[in-house]
Amino acid sequence: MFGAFRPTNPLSGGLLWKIPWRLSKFQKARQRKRLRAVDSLVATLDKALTKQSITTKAVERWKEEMPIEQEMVPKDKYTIFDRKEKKYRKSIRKLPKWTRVSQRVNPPGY
Amino acid sequence: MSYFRITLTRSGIGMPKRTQGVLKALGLRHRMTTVFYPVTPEVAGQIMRVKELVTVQEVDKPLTKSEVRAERRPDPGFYLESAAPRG
Amino acid sequence: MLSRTIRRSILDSRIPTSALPPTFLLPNRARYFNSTVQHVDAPSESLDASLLATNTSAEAPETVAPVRRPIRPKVPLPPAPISSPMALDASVKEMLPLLAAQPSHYISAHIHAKPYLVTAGDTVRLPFHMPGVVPGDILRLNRASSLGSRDYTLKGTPYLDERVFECRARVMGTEAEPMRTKEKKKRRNRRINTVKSKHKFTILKIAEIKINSLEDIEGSGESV
Amino acid sequence: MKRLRLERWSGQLLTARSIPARTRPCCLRQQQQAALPPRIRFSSSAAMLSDDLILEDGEELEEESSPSDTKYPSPPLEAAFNSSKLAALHARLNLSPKLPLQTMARTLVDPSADSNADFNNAALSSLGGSIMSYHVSEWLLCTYPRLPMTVLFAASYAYSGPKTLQLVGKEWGVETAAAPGEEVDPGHLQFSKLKPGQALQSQGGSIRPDSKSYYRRGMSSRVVYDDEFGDTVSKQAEHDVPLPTEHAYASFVKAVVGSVYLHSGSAAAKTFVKNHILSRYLQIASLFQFREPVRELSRLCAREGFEYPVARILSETGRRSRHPVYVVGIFSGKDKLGEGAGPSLGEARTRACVHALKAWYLYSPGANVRVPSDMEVAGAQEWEPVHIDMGEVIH
Amino acid sequence: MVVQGIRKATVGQNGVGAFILQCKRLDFHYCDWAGSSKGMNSFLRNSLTKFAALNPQVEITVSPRPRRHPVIRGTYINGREKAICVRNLTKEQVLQKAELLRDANGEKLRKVTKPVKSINESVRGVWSPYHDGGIHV
Repeated sequence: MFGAFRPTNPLSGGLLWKIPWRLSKFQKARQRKRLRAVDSLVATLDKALTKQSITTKAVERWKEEMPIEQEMVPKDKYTIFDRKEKKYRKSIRKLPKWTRVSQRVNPPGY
Repeated sequence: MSYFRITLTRSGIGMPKRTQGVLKALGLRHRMTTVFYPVTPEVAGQIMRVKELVTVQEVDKPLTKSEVRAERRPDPGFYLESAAPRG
Repeated sequence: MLSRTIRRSILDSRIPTSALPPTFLLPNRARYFNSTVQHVDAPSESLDASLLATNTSAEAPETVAPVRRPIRPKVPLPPAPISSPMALDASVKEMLPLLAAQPSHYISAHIHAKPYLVTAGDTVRLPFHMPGVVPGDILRLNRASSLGSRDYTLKGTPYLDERVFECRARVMGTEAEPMRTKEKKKRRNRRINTVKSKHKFTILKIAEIKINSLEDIEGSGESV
Repeated sequence: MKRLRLERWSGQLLTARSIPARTRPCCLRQQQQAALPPRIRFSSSAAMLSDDLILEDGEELEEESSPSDTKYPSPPLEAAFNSSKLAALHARLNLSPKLPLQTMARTLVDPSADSNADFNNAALSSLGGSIMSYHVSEWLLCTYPRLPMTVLFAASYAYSGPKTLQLVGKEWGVETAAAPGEEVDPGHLQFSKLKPGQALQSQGGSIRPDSKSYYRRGMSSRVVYDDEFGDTVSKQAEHDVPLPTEHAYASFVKAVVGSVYLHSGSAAAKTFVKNHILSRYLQIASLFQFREPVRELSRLCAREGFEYPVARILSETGRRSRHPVYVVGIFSGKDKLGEGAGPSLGEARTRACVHALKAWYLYSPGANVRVPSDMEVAGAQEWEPVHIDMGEVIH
Repeated sequence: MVVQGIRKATVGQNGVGAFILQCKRLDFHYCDWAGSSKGMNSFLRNSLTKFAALNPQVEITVSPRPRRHPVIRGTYINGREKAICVRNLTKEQVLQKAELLRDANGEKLRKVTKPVKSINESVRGVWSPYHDGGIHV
């Protein structure tokens, strides 16, 4: 009805705080932004270290195992594996401190 | 000899004690503090531990605290054109 | 008393004549009254040392005073005129005269990176007390992010070139806020600590917003 | 023309004439010589004159008159030196040191306080008044060339009329003295105040040749015969008639402008008027009062050769409700002259016409347009003629 | 009947053209006996002349007020007065209070929420429902 002005889902003001099961488009955008920030940080670290021709296990391991944001499937960006869910996936907001913790890989096939 | 310019952009409150320990070791006490460390594997590992909380740049020389503050101080935006006789 | 005179002499001796403020900054009307009002001492003393930019990196004073970092003047002094020629692109060249011809203008001047949307004749109460200014001083606001009139707006990235416009503000004085008291009390503790605060704020009056004509801008670009 | 030092000039005049010839019946006064200290001169001259002083009401002046007995209407010139109010006023207006404090004191003495022309501000205020009205009207004519004559009079009244000059005087921090007298601090504005209930005396006939009451004072005749506000100029203003406060303040402010001109030259007077009078805030558009805007607009379009203006409804809402709103535009051929909104069609059209007429009358080449007096500055650029308008519409 | 002009007065904008300091008079009251007036007395003896010379536009009067605390009273152009009791203050603090009174503008202190105060009309014009369509419901 309001055309372009679709309101985001507000936490209703009363005692019942309804939390939607999926992220809003703004939260998704910020999540992508954070993922890209971590990627660029790892890239600068790696560039600096290779300049000194030294390596670090942590950086190397991250580069092998973890995909960068562009390679990730949206499912992996916004949801994580949960054995108790119907489709074995739940929203990433259920992960404590999800904005300050990296969680990129999920069991394959789910 | 290049340096890492590490700035804490997200606070470590509520993070695990080990992560907060790394921040303490790096000297990043509160948000927007900037520290300079030479490029060594140890520092790189520490940064990888707190990679979600900090931003890193590679600079060639470290700046002192006052130089960092002078860098961040905005231009006042005015200057005294004509002064009245003053006390 | 003694320490103060020594410090005073150090300050005086270290001010090389070249660092004295340019003549136009000295009060232009030194008033010597022949009437009963006391004789006004020479203007150069009235600008005390703290106002001048004394970067003492060059020559260390004889008495080994720790070379402190240069004293930043309380009020910013006029910057050196920009020598790089003014690069005006076509749209600005075409629309700036139209903007200047319109009757009223506004400017979003940035003081300490805070924007103040003002027109000529407005009163601005800054949220801080500006040190080192006396009522009657004229300040030039040279950082503005946007300058516009009814139909046109000139936007700067992030700031406009200061040669395009001239914005002068007059320091009117300092005003205070009514006394605010904050009562601090913890539960189950009868002691109440009241904190009083009464901040002072500087008041400016925007005297003039002038948009330079194209010739002035180009002229000032090359000739400098 | 070397400007004579004012006090020396006035001093010489006084010594030449022992007693001022103009003595008025009701109170006989003598002017003491300004330069010499009154104390010494006073006693000898009083003795010499006391025998032939016969006051109107027959009271003989035999006993030796004590120094404080003879009353001067205005404070002596030395008082100007030790009056801190006057020095403060002088510094507050940022006047140049060339302007002596005696002139400052003189500008504060109104003719109604001291009728002696050497000690009141009549001369200075008439000089300053003409300078101020010149600069104001010049700026108004160049900034708004198409302003109708009546609105031009109203605008110059708004900028340099007595009401505004009273505000200016008050903003300078000048207070009025309760009554004129010798002991008054020279920093106060001295004039004889109207007693409550005292009728404003009519200032005698006007100097207009056709000053019969039934003649119509047309607009063009006002330009010739009346003052810069379009009011009639009174024939011979009585000096010491008590007058309203705003006239006293007005003549004081004009006198200051005159004294600035006298001592610092015309450029200083121009910047003084520009800083104190022309820097004030006035919405010129609020000075208009139209009687029949529709007819006036049509006559204007006819004169200018535009197509006949036609009113068209642009949008409307609530035609059947209690608060209809019609937005009417006035079109002359293709382009829209003005627009107005109103509760009825007629009123909307009238507002649109008013809007169109104001847009026409308030044409302005820009705020900082060059005025003729800019040419007095040495090395001024070539003068480009300013837009002169034919004048307002006559209908 | 041609257009008529309405007679009005203009509104002063102190500071746009000429600047008039709002404080026009400072009265310094002191007491020779009271100990609280020691700072004020030393101020009057030492630094008042310099203060007066630097602010010629302020009329300064000094008068004794025996058996009272010393006070500085400022009179302003808008007719209001501000008084500050300078009891037991040193001469530098008294000078600060005098400068505070000199810089003030005599208005009543009030909480100000927005930094910019203007009497000019809006430069880009105010939205009106009657023009360019208003709300499309």
